[in-house]
Amino acid sequence: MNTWRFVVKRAAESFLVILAALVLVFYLANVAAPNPASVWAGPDASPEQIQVVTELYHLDSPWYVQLYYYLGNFFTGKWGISPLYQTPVISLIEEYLPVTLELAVIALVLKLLLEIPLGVISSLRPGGKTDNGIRLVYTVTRSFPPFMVALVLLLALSYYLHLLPSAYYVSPTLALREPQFGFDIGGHIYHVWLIDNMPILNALLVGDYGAFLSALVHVILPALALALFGFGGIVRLIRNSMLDVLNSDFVKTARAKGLRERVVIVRHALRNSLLPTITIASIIFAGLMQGSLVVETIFNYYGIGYLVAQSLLNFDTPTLIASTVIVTVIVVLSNLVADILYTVADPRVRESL
Amino acid sequence: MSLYRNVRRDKTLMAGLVILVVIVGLTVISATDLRLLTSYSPYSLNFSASNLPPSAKHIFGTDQEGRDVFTRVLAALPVDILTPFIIVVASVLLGGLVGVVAGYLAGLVDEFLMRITDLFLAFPGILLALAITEILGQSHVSLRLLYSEVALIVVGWPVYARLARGQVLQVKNMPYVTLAKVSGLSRTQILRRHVLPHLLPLLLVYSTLDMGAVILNYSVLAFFGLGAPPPTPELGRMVYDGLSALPQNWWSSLFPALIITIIAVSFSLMGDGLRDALDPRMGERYARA
Amino acid sequence: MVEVRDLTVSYKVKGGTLNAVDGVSLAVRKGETVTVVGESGSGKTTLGMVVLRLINPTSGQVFFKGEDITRLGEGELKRFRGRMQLIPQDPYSSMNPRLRVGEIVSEPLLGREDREKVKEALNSVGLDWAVVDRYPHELSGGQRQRALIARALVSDPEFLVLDEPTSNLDVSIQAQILNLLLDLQSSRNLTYLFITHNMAVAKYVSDRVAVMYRGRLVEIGDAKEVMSNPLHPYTKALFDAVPEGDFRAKLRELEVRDEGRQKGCRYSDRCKFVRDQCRLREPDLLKVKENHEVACILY
Amino acid sequence: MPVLEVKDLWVSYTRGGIRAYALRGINMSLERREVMGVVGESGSGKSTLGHAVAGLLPPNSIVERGSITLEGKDLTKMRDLFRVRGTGVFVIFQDPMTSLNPIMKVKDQLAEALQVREERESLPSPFIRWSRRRSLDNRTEREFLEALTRVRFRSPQEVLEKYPHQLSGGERQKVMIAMAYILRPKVLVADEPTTSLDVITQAQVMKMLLSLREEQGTAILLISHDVMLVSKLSDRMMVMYGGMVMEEGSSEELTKSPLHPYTKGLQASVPTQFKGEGRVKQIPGYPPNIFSMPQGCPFHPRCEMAMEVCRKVTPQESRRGEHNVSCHLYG
Repeated sequence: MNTWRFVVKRAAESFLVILAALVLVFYLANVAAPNPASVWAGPDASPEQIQVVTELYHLDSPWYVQLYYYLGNFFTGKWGISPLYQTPVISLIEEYLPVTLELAVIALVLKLLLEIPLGVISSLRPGGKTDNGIRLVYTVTRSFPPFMVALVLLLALSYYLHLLPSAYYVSPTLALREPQFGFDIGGHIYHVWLIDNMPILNALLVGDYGAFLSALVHVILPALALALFGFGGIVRLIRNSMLDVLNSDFVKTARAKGLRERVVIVRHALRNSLLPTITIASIIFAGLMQGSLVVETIFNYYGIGYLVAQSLLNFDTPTLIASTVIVTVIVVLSNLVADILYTVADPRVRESL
Repeated sequence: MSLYRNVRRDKTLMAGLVILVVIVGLTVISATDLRLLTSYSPYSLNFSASNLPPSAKHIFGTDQEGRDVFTRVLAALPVDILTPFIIVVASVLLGGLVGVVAGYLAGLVDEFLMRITDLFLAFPGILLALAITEILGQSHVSLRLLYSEVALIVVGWPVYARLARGQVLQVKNMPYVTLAKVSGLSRTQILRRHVLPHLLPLLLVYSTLDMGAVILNYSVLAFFGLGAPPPTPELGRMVYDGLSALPQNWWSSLFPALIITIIAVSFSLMGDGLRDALDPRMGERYARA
Repeated sequence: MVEVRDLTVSYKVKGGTLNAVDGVSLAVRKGETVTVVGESGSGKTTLGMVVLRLINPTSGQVFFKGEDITRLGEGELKRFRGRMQLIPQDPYSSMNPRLRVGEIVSEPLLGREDREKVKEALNSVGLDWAVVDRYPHELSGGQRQRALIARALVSDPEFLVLDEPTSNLDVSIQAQILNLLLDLQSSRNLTYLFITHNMAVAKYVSDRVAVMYRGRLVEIGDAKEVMSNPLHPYTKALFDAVPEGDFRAKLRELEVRDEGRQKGCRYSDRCKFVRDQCRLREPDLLKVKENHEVACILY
Repeated sequence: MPVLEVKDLWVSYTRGGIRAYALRGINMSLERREVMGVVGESGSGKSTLGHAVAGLLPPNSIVERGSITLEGKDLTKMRDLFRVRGTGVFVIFQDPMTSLNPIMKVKDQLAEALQVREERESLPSPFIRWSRRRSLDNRTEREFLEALTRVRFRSPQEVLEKYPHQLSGGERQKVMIAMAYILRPKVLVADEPTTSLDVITQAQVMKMLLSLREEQGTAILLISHDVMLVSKLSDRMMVMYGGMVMEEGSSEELTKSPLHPYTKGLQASVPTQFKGEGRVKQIPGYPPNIFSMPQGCPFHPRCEMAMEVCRKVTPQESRRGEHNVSCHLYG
């Protein structure tokens, strides 16, 4: 009951934030920009093109009229036309975004699998050799620039050792499959729509293991580079909250009850320590989306980061703006999900709603 | 005082400090007269000496245009250190002010300021900064450095606002502030005596840590060519330029990347060390075990 | 000296308002100690904070030496600040860890450097002048509480609110601090509003005792009278819970009842002597003797 | 044969490279169904003793010497200490607000206790253990309800489904006692169980501790700084100071005719008189910190009766009638 009211309230808030973000971006592109027409038409546009764009985006109207059209266009999927690719921006996003989402999710899983256990290990003997070692490592890795990890991995694993491919590649057989796939469960056919450009997921759903393997091999390096970008933030968070929790009375109670140390650590200490991690999960996810900018550029991995990089280098502003907005929307939504998860996980918060 | 002792005892802090002193020294010399450090020019092209691997003559090798990478790294230091510094200082001032005002006045002012802060926090920072710089800087290439600074301040201040507000709220509810109120201290007196002394060290620690992060963010901007306009050398841009010569010429992108890493790590080490030195509670955290 | 009339402080809580203090009237005469006893949540601390005007009352009035200070703004309150002081419960969080003891003690002087004043105050609480250069963490709990008393004295107050000043201290230190407070009261003619949940302490320091239960004043009177002849069932229960006499036998008799919310007398759901009339309306304070008032329909 | 016997126990802490003794040669024994009160001020080592007995000493502490024997097993020599916790010794901590896991229902926290006991009582097959963990069958639920009823919850069924933050401090402490009912420990360490509670709640919690002892024969180690409370509730009590036992004996004896100057001072510093009817006696000075313990008798700097020998020699325990006392006046 209460939880639902909270969800609705938070969803409404998220919507407002997205709206405000849109207005802010609009202000940037249509008001603050020194030359709004060239923002939308590209720097090399001819006077005729400028004329067309001015009419299309109502750039000669007062700002509030422009804003009205801007918002209306955004919610109807008219995100402008890319001067670089000469296609509607929305179709570019549709093509590139899923690739990055898949990459980011894999990187997130990798990151959590690497960092959470390290944080736990580090907290068990604070000040010990293992702990000091882990802390030293993450103090250093935490400040690695995104291209550093990518470069080293690329040079070492791909160019030098030839273990893994250096660039993006999708098995051509996958593209030939039907985009729609059905499961037969108990006589009823459940349809699964494949999302274009999620090669790994699609290969799995279709059951093309060759393509799956190929896609997996190609995703390892970028995903690893992305997972290692900012490596240590979670280790630190887990370590510190574990230290707090391990010193708390309820962990003492759990021990006093006669539970095995493993049960105390996992069921009582770790579960409680994971709560703060949920709250920053969306920040981590936002970091991964941003890290994909550089990582995808270095690995020529055709995701939204790559798209943004191309639009930056070629002054394709409509694509840049749309990408910024859409990533913002994703981050805001992931924040919403994290908040909801947190209220589900922590009864105290659920109660105080 | 005990702070000084803590600083000396703390190895991370010392390590960070030593690296930083070396780098700042090099930066200052580089800014005054680059020829004191190197015999090459960071700008003039020399295609007969292109793509030379690291050697005694060119310790970081040469790039595709035959420029000495080491020289270009040195020449890039002033911009790559000073710009983040300006950004951090401006973010601290702006964010700190907003946070203190919000936390101290509370009520509607707080609500309003925090909504704005939340809005900026909702953005993926780098992406917004890239968009701002690109859109504003498109027609004024010469002002691009300024725009990139503005952009990074825009995405940088909200964290400080949250931090400052949180600290103000926390101190505001301490019993010693209640006592101060009973004794008739005015709001400004309480702010000066009790709130700021807790806030300033926190901001110092956080901004030191943040220096590392901003250096990275700025390097990403530079990576995409949105930092200082050419021919000013920049570490981030050098990494990008080097990519096209991979895998043969690995040195012209790896070494600049390495230098950025070292600078960022040294700030991070120092921030961590400062925090431990200033916050005795953290010390206990290790002792308890 | 200090008087509150029909004071109510309410907070918004989930699903309504909660009256932390509910229609309390109480006067503290010059030079006496009035002790407010009650469990946590009884509103005794809130009452102290309202008297010091740290919390604004929802309704009712606060008087200091005959002047109505209920609606005074922070600027006008300046005149009264320093004349009323607070001795806090927790000597640890009540001292800013970044300030030296000297700076803390001299704070009520508002920047006027007055070494003599500080010296005299420290002297009167039995602390050495040398502590002024120390930081709070270098002091023991008892020393800190002494320093906080010195801090309160430095502005020559007439009235002190003491909010459980010994509840965080060791027993041997508690005795020291209580004796110190009694000595200071007689030597400086101080007026105390003493807040505590410890009955032994209440007995030792009070001239008069006020018993609060869930925001309501249920019994008030001379300390000796109330303590040797408690009338309200709640007051009786409080005394029965004190480890005295054959405590084990008393515990065997003890009935355990959860509290709920009922109409009428707010103690009715826990009361041993509850009658039907109790559920009808909240009883008012009734004078049973010259020096003893109780809010219970039994009387 | 006592359930618990502590002999010449020395425990030290290391902090910042400095080692300090929290316990210096403690002797103690506890019979079945006996309440032993441990009184002392901060830094006296009373909590360390409680933790040591429960096998819960923090990692920066070491048992330097001595033994803690629970039902014939020496805890100081055991590696799997968790096997004696819970069913052997259980602890109720000072702050009920933090002693239950905030994100687990009362039911699940009680279930863990039951699981521990059942595993120890018999060794059921792993499958049964697994299935028990999965489901709360009627029998176990009945056991929880019974335990909660024993600690006088009016509606135990509701309490089972609650999270700790939905309970008051007193109620949480009652849940802890219910847990003790389920675990059936031989020894219950109650470490200042009522310090943060109100008087009336304190009386209720104490009543339940005493019933637990009556019903299950649990021996209770009641640790508190409140001399009055301990002397009224315990069968025997020991007074600790500076990591040592100053005096030990039957509570009645100790209250009526204390021998040690510290015991006397402690009892005298509890006010009993009305205002204006004389002053409460105070012990001068402050309790020592374990890192700066004075030479000789730890109490001598605050002792009115201190002699030359007290400054130099640590007093030995000696028997005086029904008391054991460590003081040169009786040595």
